[in-house]
Amino acid sequence: MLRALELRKDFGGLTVLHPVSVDFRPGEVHALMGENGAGKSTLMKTLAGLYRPDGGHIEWRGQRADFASPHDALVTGIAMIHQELMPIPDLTVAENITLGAEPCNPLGFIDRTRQTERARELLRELEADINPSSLMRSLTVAQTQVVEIAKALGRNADVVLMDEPTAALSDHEVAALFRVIGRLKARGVTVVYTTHKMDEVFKVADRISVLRDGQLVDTAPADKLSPEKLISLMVGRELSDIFPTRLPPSTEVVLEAADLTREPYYRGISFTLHRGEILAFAGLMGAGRTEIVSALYGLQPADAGQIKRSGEIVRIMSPSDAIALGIGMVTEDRKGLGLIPALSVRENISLSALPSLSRGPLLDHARELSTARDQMAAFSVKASGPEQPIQQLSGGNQQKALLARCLLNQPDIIILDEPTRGIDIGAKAEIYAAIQELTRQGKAILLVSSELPEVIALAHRIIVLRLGDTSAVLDAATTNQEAVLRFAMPL
Amino acid sequence: SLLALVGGLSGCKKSDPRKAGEIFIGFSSRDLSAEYTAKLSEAVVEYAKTKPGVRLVMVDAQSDAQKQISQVENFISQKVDVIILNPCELEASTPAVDRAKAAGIPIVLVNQVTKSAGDAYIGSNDVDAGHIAMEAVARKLGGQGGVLMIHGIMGTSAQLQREAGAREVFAKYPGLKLVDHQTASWDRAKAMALTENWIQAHKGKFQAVFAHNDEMAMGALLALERAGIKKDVYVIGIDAIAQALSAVKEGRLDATVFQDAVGQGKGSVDAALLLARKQPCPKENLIPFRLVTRDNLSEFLK
Amino acid sequence: MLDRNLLHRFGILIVILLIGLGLSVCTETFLSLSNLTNVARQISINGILAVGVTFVLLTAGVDLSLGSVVALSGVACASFAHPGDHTVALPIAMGLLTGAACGLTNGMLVTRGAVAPFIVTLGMMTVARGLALIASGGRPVSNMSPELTNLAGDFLGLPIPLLCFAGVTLLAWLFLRHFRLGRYIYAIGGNENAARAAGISVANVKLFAYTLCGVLAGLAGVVLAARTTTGQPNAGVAYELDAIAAVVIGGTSLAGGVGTITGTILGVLLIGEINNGLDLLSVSSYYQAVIKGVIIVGAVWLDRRQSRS
Amino acid sequence: MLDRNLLHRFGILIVILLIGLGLSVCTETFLSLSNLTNVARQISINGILAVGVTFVLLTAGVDLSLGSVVALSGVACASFAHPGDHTVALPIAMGLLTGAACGLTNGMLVTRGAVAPFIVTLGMMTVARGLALIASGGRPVSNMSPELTNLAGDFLGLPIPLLCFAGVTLLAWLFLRHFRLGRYIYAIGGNENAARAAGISVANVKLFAYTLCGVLAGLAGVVLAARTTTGQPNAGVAYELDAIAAVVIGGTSLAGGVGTITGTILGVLLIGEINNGLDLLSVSSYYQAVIKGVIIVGAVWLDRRQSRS
Ligand SMILES: Nc1ncnc2c1ncn2[C@@H]1O[C@H](COP(=O)(O)OP(=O)(O)OP(=O)(O)O)[C@@H](O)[C@H]1O
Ligand SMILES: Nc1ncnc2c1ncn2[C@@H]1O[C@H](COP(=O)(O)OP(=O)(O)OP(=O)(O)O)[C@@H](O)[C@H]1O
Ligand SMILES: [Mg+2]
Ligand SMILES: [Mg+2]
Repeated sequence: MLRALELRKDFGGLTVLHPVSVDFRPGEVHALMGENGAGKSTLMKTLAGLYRPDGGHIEWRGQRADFASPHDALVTGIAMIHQELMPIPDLTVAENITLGAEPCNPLGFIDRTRQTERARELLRELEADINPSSLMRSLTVAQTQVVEIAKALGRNADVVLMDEPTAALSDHEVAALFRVIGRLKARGVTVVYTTHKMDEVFKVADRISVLRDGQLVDTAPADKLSPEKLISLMVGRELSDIFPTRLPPSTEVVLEAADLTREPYYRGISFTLHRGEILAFAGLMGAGRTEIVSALYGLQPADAGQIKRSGEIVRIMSPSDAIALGIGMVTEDRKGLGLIPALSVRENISLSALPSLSRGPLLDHARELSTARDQMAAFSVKASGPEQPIQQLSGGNQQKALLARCLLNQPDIIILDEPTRGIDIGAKAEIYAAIQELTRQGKAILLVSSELPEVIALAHRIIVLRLGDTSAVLDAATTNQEAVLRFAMPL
Repeated sequence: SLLALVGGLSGCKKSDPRKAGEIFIGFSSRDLSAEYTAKLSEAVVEYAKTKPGVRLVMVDAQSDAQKQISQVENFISQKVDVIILNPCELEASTPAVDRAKAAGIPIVLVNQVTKSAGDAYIGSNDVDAGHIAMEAVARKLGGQGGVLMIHGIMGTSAQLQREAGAREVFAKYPGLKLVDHQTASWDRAKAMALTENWIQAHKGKFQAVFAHNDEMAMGALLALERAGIKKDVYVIGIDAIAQALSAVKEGRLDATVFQDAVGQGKGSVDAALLLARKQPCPKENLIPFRLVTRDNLSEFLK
Repeated sequence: MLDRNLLHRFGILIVILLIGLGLSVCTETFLSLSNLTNVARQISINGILAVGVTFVLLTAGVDLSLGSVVALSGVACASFAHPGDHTVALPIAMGLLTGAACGLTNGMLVTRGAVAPFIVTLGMMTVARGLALIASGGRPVSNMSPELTNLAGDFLGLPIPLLCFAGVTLLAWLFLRHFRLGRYIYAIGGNENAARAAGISVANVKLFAYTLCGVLAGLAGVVLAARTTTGQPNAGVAYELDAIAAVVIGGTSLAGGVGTITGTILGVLLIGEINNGLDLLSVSSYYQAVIKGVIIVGAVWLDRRQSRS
Repeated sequence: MLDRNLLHRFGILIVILLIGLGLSVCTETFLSLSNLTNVARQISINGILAVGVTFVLLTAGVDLSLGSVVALSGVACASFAHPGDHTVALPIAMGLLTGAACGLTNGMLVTRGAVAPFIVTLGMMTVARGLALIASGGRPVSNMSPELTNLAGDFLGLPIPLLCFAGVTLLAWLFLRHFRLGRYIYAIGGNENAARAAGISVANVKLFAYTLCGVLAGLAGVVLAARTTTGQPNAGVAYELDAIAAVVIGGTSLAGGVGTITGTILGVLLIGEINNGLDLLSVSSYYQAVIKGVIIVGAVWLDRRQSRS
């Protein structure tokens, strides 16, 4: 169906894709696996016409194909779900979904009824409860991701490239997506799939190709591979235990929230957070997790309720207030609230900690650089160097850099919203270890994650949310995924 | 703040209902940010104040002919008795005059004519200004030598006519050479930079600078003084603005050409009143340009 | 999107109505038919330009060359409009074509040349002005046939420039709301990468926006030439600022992707009303400048405050 | 980022050198010391403005009021500079303070009022011009003390305006590279929401940028008044365009977050060189406009092409 022949891609002298040849067959789900920065997105973008290959070519149904633009690829029958979310914020959901393929009446007018219908249909297929006429701007990151998926499915393409489509999704939506993929397969559509969620691969993939440092390591049928084998192919070594063992928290309360409310997102949220504790928020997409932790960080203050920091009532109206109180956060919205794309990795990492990296008002460049290097090593940020613009990093490496930024400030309370989103399995293990090390140092952590295994293995306690209400507070040591899901599902 | 402003506006009394017999004059000025026009307009306003039973409304066209046409249209809807127009442009302001005539409202032109004649014209001919200035240069240089000319904004009536007047003189004196000419858009700083560049390019090849207005002449003067070669170069401008006159007095600027702003302003109000009262009024009242040098300076310093 | 824009419109609309109220209390003439016709005639040129530049601003571009292109098109139109020379169609076509050529050049440099719109159109601002002076020999091109200058007159009691403006507005509105290409303009302004990834030919759409903006500047040049009965090489100075101001007052973001033609029209109305009102009140022109600046900023501030709450 | 900027600089630098080479072949005077001093004197005002507006552009803002603020500050300065009136410090301080006040107002409206910078500074453009005319009664404020006008003269053989420009440049360069606040300006321009989330007080940093830009416009006003020996209420028209053009030519993005002072200086040099060269070559005014526009767009195009490859 689609074949990559000796494809090569360079970025300014740096070869990112060494000649790679893969073929994708009709009706198969072909997973592309690899560490962060292995070249998965680059390969997909080249197949989708976003990048011109610097060597080799693409073959489509046995014919050589040259894609000058995504338009060419789409016309040929290749659609892509991009890792980087690309909403057009001031258009409606329906307009985003049908973008480039609007149904028109014979006069050339856009047929809005059909447009909305089409969007509704696609969203229904994905079992997502999103209003097609709401503005894209008002959606959560997860909802945005669903729209991206719908956008690509709407093209009725013969090949759908899915670059980490589930990174921001929770299990419910993932299951819906898998059902859609099943139907696609049945129609003979080829799906190329990338993810860092190990359990997913073996659920959907027929064949798996593994990339390491831009080179194709192996292509094999999924049933010939075990998770352990796959990981060792990806990482180049064995990975024994991903999750560290929990350490007991102290009884000292560092943060206390009482009756936090911001309609219509959440209400009556109360909890205490102790030194050395990991407290997690779990819930389905749109349950209000992000909104709650945003309030604690001053991004979107609550309308009512009280926050106490080490027993004292505090008002957190902006992130700088939060930072002054020793609270740090890694946001879920990497692009919107995290990256400064044009600045270097060094500048991005040091951004929050500049006061401590300065002498008076003057920057201490040497110390900044060495600190940035240290952080890059500690979080295994893969880049050509600290001076590379962060926008050129792979998605997972950007995420690690942002984690590094947050922790550089040495906050006592760390809010992590989907911290391992898009991070490969090897790096995840390192991050889990780092989190455990932080609790050992007496830091407290608020964790939001859509990966339930992660939540259950790391957290001490889990607050389960249902549409903005607390439905349960569970002890992680004694609970399981089913229990959490039961409290998370709408009644 | 906006509400307060609107409130303030509504608080103002309905602009005085017309008293019987009151004469309502609409005056559109070319550009109040230009010094000469500002002086002329002030003369119009001040002089109208001394006349009993006269109400004058002044608006500023900011050098935009289309805006000026709109302003005359506004005057027509306000049913003024007579319009004084200080046209932006010879050609482009013409529809304003036509519009007023069509509405049967007498119109007085001041300082600049238009294609269609008004009911009266008070002013001078800009061609003369260029002519007088270049004649002075020619006399000073004995008909022999290099001249630099600094234009106003290209394509404006004043620039075109002043250039035309100067060109007549060049045609008359074959020994007089136009070494270079360039626009400085009526702006002193631009004229200064231009002259500095010319001093580099044409050093020793010119003996006179003629600028289309005094602002630019002052700029040229400053550049020449800074370069220490003012004594070798004759500088002349047009308009006789205050700073130019005092520069003439101090012996820095050689000459300027006087245009009687106050005379034109008063004359236009007089003509407007005659027309409004349906009394006979001379079609043309030409107030000639006059050369100002140190010798006759005292007549102009008031 | 609808609700928010309604609120936007509402905010500026309220300001327009309040000022109108104040003016009709303070002056006898503001609400008179003849004055309103005046206002309509006066805003037409800025209106046509504003509609055109709305397209460019929506793609997150800018066009600073409008004023010069108006002058150049006016000169081009007038040069072919001498009495008995040609039909009335030729000079109009020449004006529009000149505008289109300028716009197309802008668009090509922005899309193929990848030069920032600010620089491209600033360059065009200087170049078009120079060409207008060269083409006309620096002199206003006069002696235009009455057929052409009549275009500034009335048709069925309505000023023809106003009819042009209204027609342009209607088409632009339809286009932006109901045509694919219109939506693509929003998409590109909102997120250029997303638009490209969705298979939209970003370069062509932008090229279209700049060219259209140029054509409308050409139309404005023709209307201006007809109104002033000359092609003035130095006409239209700073017209681009008034046009862009109208668009931004109307809620269009300079960052692209947000804005409506309705908003632009309200912006044009507000500026026209202020200009007319201040003259009617015979506010001294120095103070006019101050008041005008304050009202514009104030109106936008009020509008944004309202739309946020 | 470093490499890329070096390339940027390189591209424009090559254009500057090529043009310089051409000019020194075509004219005898271009490379003479006295002409280079001239160029230095002429670019100083644009240079000071360009450095100031670099700060604002880096935050993804814009300042259209520069030219008017120059005029207003010049009038303010000249009004206190009559001979024997005061020391030379007072008029200078008045000029700078006036600029600062305008810049601060711009900044407050942008940050606290949340009005788009384009509208705010367009309003300030009109308001400052009106105030300059009101304060001066529409007439140039002349009769300035020689102490002040001497500021346009030389010091140790170097033009004082050039020294001001050089000093301002040095400080700005130091500031943007070595001060924390400088880094924050880049961060805000790069992604305002992310900067806020990183704990930066966005409003204060922006306020600083606009105020600094205003102060430098005030300085330019003082230098201009000294140079022309008057405070001209109608001076400085469209200076903002030249300043912004220089900054953008120098590689600063109007979208914010990218750009350097070095680039700005190169942009200023290119524009100054073109202006000087065209005069030296006695190119006719009409053609000057066309050539200038073409060179600027061409230079940027070449530069961008080079930096991409
Ligand atoms: N525009 C670019 N310029 C320079 N280098 C780039 C650019 N885009 C990607 N790279 C580099 O190419 C490499 C591969 O990136 P790619 O995005 O394909 O990785 P990936 O396998 O998708 O990783 P992830 O799992 O983190 O998404 C990375 O090292 C990245 O830094
Ligand atoms: N009644 C409602 N009206 C409008 N929006 C609602 C309502 N209820 C929920 N939402 C949506 O849910 C979001 C709150 O969820 P938040 O972003 O905090 O979710 P989350 O649990 O972090 O999920 P995720 O980030 O996975 O989407 C709001 O931003 C909003 O879009
Ligand atoms: Mg990737
Ligand atoms: Mg979330």
